[in-house]
Amino acid sequence: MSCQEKKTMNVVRPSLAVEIAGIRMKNPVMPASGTFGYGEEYAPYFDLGRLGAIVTKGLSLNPKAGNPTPRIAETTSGMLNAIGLQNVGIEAFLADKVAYYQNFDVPVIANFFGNTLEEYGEVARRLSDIPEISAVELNISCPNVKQGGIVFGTDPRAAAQVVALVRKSLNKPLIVKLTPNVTDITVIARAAEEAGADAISCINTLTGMAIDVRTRRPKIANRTGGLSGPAIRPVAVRMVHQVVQAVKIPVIGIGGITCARDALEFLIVGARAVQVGTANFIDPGVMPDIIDGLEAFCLEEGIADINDLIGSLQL
Amino acid sequence: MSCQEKKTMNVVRPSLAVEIAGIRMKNPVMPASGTFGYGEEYAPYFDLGRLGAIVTKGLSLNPKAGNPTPRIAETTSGMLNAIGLQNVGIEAFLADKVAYYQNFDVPVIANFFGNTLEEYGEVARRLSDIPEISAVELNISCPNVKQGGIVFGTDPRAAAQVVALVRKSLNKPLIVKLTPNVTDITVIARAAEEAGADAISCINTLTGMAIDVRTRRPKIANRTGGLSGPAIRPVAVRMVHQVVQAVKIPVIGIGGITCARDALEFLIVGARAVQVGTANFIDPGVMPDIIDGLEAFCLEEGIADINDLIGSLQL
Amino acid sequence: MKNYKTIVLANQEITSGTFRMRILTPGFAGTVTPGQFVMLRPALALPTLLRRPFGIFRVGCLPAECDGLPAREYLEILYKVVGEGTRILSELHQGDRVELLGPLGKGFDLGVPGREKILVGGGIGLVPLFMLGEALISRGDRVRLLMGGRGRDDILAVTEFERSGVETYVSTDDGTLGEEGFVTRVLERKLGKYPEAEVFACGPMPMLSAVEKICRGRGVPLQVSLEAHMACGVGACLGCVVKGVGHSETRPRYLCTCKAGPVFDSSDLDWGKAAVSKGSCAEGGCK
Amino acid sequence: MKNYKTIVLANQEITSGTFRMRILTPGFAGTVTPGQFVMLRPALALPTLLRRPFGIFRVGCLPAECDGLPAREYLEILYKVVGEGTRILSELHQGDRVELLGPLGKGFDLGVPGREKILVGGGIGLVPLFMLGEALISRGDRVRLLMGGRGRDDILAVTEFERSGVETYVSTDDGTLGEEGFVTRVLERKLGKYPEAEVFACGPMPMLSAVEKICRGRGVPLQVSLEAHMACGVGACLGCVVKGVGHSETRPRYLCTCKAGPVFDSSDLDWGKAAVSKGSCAEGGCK
Ligand SMILES: Cc1cc2nc3c(=O)[nH]c(=O)nc-3n(C[C@H](O)[C@H](O)[C@H](O)COP(=O)(O)OP(=O)(O)OC[C@H]3O[C@@H](n4cnc5c(N)ncnc54)[C@H](O)[C@@H]3O)c2cc1C
Ligand SMILES: Cc1cc2nc3c(=O)[nH]c(=O)nc-3n(C[C@H](O)[C@H](O)[C@H](O)COP(=O)(O)OP(=O)(O)OC[C@H]3O[C@@H](n4cnc5c(N)ncnc54)[C@H](O)[C@@H]3O)c2cc1C
Ligand SMILES: Cc1cc2nc3c(=O)[nH]c(=O)nc-3n(C[C@H](O)[C@H](O)[C@H](O)COP(=O)(O)O)c2cc1C
Ligand SMILES: Cc1cc2nc3c(=O)[nH]c(=O)nc-3n(C[C@H](O)[C@H](O)[C@H](O)COP(=O)(O)O)c2cc1C
Ligand code: FES
Ligand code: FES
Repeated sequence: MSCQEKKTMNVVRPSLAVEIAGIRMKNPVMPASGTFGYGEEYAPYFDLGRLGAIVTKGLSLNPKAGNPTPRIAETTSGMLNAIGLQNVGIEAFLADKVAYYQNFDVPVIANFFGNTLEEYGEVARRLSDIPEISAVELNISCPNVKQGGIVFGTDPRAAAQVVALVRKSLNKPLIVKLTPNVTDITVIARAAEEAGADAISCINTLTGMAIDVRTRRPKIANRTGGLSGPAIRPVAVRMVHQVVQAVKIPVIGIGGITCARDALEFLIVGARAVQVGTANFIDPGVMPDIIDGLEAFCLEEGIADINDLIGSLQL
Repeated sequence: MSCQEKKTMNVVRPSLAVEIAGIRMKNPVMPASGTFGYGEEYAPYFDLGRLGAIVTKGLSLNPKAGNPTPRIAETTSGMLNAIGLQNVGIEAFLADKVAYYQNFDVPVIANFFGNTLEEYGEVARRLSDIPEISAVELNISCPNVKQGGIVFGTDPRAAAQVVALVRKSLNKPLIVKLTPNVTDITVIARAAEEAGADAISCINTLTGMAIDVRTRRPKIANRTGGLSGPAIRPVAVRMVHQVVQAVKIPVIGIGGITCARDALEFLIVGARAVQVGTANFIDPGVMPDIIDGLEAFCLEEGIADINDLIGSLQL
Repeated sequence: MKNYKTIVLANQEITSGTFRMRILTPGFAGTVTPGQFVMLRPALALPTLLRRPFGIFRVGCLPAECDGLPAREYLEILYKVVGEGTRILSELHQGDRVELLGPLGKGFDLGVPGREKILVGGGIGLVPLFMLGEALISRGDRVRLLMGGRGRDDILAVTEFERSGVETYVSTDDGTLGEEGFVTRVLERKLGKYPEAEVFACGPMPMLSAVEKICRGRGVPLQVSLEAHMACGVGACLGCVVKGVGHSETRPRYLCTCKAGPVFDSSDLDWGKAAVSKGSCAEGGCK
Repeated sequence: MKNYKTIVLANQEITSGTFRMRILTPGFAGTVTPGQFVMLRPALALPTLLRRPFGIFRVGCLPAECDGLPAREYLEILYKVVGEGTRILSELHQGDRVELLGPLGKGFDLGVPGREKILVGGGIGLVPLFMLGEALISRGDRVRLLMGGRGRDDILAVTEFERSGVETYVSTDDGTLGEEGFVTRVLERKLGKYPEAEVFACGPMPMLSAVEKICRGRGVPLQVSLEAHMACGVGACLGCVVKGVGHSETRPRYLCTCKAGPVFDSSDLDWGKAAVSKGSCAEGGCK
């Protein structure tokens, strides 16, 4: 206790607050879309009010059933998923889920996707009117849906087109989430920036496959799935580093974060915030632990404001 | 012992032999280039004669110093390397190393690269005359060398150009090794096939990065490195699956193989053979273990010829 | 529903390949209902990534000791080594650290008091039935356990059920213990005798399907506990869904096994051909 | 050079954060020379991937026991917990399985018989010096160990050196054990007294650099044992290189620490500014 007291008396607590596209966050830690439900599922485990932001699971215009099962398979230090973007649809989300967020003093970021350009525009319009939503995250990168995401996210022109359309239909900050399954992610990032994105988040999952050798079948009914978890972190850090160099808008780092040290890698290469995905499944308390760990690191290193750490990479 | 005897008496040993581009191999298991030295380093640990083939570290026209250190860093279930293709050069290889291979009844595959088109052609010519070399593996995919590989490996036209040139300069089977750092690996695979490749091997390493959070420096002096090991296996299996569908020539599967079950994933999706890389560092005895494991699996499953397993994926 | 970072109290092999692990879990016993489950992993450096779901076999409390050790609440799981995750668990020793989330999911509904209760367990599937049996017995119901398995190694904890007042009937496919034959044959016989009974089943999918057919045919109420591949255990990942009744390609109706289940009223499920996730059996891990 | 799949015989914390592990290694003792090393990892499901390099502290043999247990050769390592890999090692118990490759690399050259020998150890860097001391003593050389560290916790195994006949001199930066100050000060004093001595050093890079400067200035022969990040330990990956003497950007001359070393004659190395891999110190793991 005396130790605790000493801390609060003699040492100024570092500021962890960051700002992305006008959204002020207490700290740079938020869940990655699709790994945190709508938030309620994890409320029993910690105070959601501690988060920098809440990111919803991916929404679409109409409810979506998702893929057949099995939908998940563990791989070495990673997992494959082909949930297929199952979600309740924008109507049910607005009717049943949005009100819940009023309980917390945390910005809410709505992740969404469409199967057609029109759908993207339509969902953007619907989300515009909702005061509980602080910003949207546009998923042009989900590798699971055949007609949708993949096309937009891997071609700079298609990406620019959908970003521009959403930008026009939306009166909130627009975060564009990129897929790593491309030759040069900076080309897509720049296309999104030019088309009006206010921030970039990356990465989504790497497309992967696993086989049950006895049955000779893919372990995932959809054959391929998105690889997430610690396995992909080095690829994610590299891509975030590249994108930070390539664009002027802020970047949110995602991919394999399981602890404060992992999050720090992304912040140091220049991410303004981070999202934690698969690690929530492994430990529901991981995000508050990461927030505490970031504070402890700043204290140890004598960093008064976490913004001084962001982009501090020494080359 | 009686158990052993019973096996050899009552059960016909399955045939593990495969053929790739005219090269007959006892079994489908060989080391991945750059992870097995020139072979000698691992000779104390098992009889190299057990291998399906030996693959040399990457050779270039002139000796190459490689990158500054640190060159390697462990990541979760993977490692980054930026060795920078350090090698003794083709002269020294022919003078000092080649004779050693006569001790083993195993086909030798020479992996090589060039910094310019001319260099690629020149090395191919030099390797043509060497009877100890059964085939060559053309690395158009190393992410470490700035001027060289990366350009050829990520652009279908450049890939076709270098493959065609090497094809012309070479009188041996030509295996082309692909990089996974592309949007659509089938495009490059088809370009290589059309330009005269006799087989495809994939994948090389995924480009990644890791940061030492205390010093704020990349853990690898070269900043980025190639990610290998079990972490990348799902990506590799997916890409091998895609390439097998896209080309008619045989495919060699590489990426994160550590045991027979891992190797089986690649064979089942259609790889004719596999290469084992990072796992050699973890356990020098891993390749004979994998060969034994493949035989045991065939026995258990009543498969008389491993070729019946290759491409047996059920969709 | 708590996120425990705790330790192993004991971890013993009880029959070949099946283990019983006791884990220190203060405050757990008061919150659990029969049929719920936990998500568990060793607190090591990610040898496997995801937690694994396990039924709660029983909960208990070690008394305080004179040397000052306070009373310690624990839970017990019974698990079979089927893959890497369970192999690693099996190598844990007393004092090793584990991470455990629970109790999770919806457990059994105890049904109508006074009516005959028949529990059907297939192999390791008997795990969630023990606490159910205890709960039913303690409120005065008559409880029978029909315990099936391929062979004698699959028959677990029968004496413990008997000690708690449950009548047990053992059958094995190979006749190495109890009656020879499928447990469903025993079920048919018992239902013939007690047509008013309520049935609670947990075990491999083919067994559950057969049980469902029998119960549906006789209009007997049935609750089943299902398995599915799970990442989160709390309804966040949507990896564990099963098809609900009325599910169709055009109007899909998926239920989360981890939240709407693992115990379902059989009439809430789509028992069509691919009714339940192939996932739950894909690895041959179906018990 | 053998690939052992073997077990831990003992694993004890000897000072805060530093452990001593005894590993069963039949046939090892006969093949090892002082200064060689092993590559070690627990035989778990890849909690960390690569083996870790460790110096061989000593080898020995447990006698046969009356209950029929045969004589058992073992080796011992001393290691400091600095990261995930060593933390996992520190949690192993007797009987746990490990995988070990060794002995690897080029050890110490024993130098000219009869000449004074000075061993300089910095913290955990003293590990490879113990077998060297034994070898030198047993052929009749006079051996002194100058043992340095930041504080008392860095001073290890000194009594064991003394028991083997080595004269030891301890110094710590903070004066918590032995003389206060850098071990290099002691070295200068001793070399003043014994200018004909040969020096053998192992420890953190700044210490080695200082020792090299002192020895070069006086023309004293020096062998150093280096650390570098290693993937394979056998010369296959080329991850562990250091710059050899004469190295330049245009005519690079890299030597594998695992094969040409870890012990080098100091005159074979390029002691320029970035002489030795930053890697060996990058993580603060430099001891
Ligand atoms: C609600 C519930 C309760 C369970 N209760 C018990 C119990 O009391 N005792 C017991 O022995 N087993 C129980 N199981 C099954 C147990 O979870 C699996 O045997 C275990 O996850 C296998 O892990 P593994 O790493 O050894 O196998 P692997 O096959 O290597 O696992 C690979 C992946 O598949 C998943 N998986 C494999 N088999 C199953 C399965 N049958 N069900 C769900 N996921 C699976 C794993 O969780 C993991 O994510 C239960 C499952 C569920 C869903
Ligand atoms: C020839 C040789 C002999 C050694 N002898 C000893 C010894 O007797 N006792 C002892 O305590 N330590 C010794 N070390 C250092 C020991 O190998 C590292 O402390 C250990 O690898 C750290 O692993 P980690 O996972 O705990 O640390 P982490 O920092 O998490 O390791 C990450 C990666 O960096 C590598 N690494 C980190 N620090 C070092 C280092 N100092 N040297 C080489 N690689 C490093 C690891 O091997 C791993 O690949 C020796 C190193 C070498 C090269
Ligand atoms: C089960 C699951 C569901 C996901 N659903 C979505 C989604 O709906 N929308 C989206 O943009 N990303 C989705 N993702 C991707 C994650 O948001 C994140 O980008 C990815 O998992 C990498 O981060 P991680 O390694 O921390 O998990 C999903 C990931 C998982 C594992
Ligand atoms: C240390 C190291 C050096 C490598 N050198 C080469 C090389 O010279 N040429 C090449 O084509 N691939 C090289 N590779 C890539 C491997 O051959 C292989 O494609 C890759 O490591 C993936 O396989 P793995 O996961 O089994 O290691 C190297 C990989 C490593 C780890
Ligand atoms: S396990 Fe994640 S939703 Fe059920
Ligand atoms: S550690 Fe691989 S070459 Fe030295």
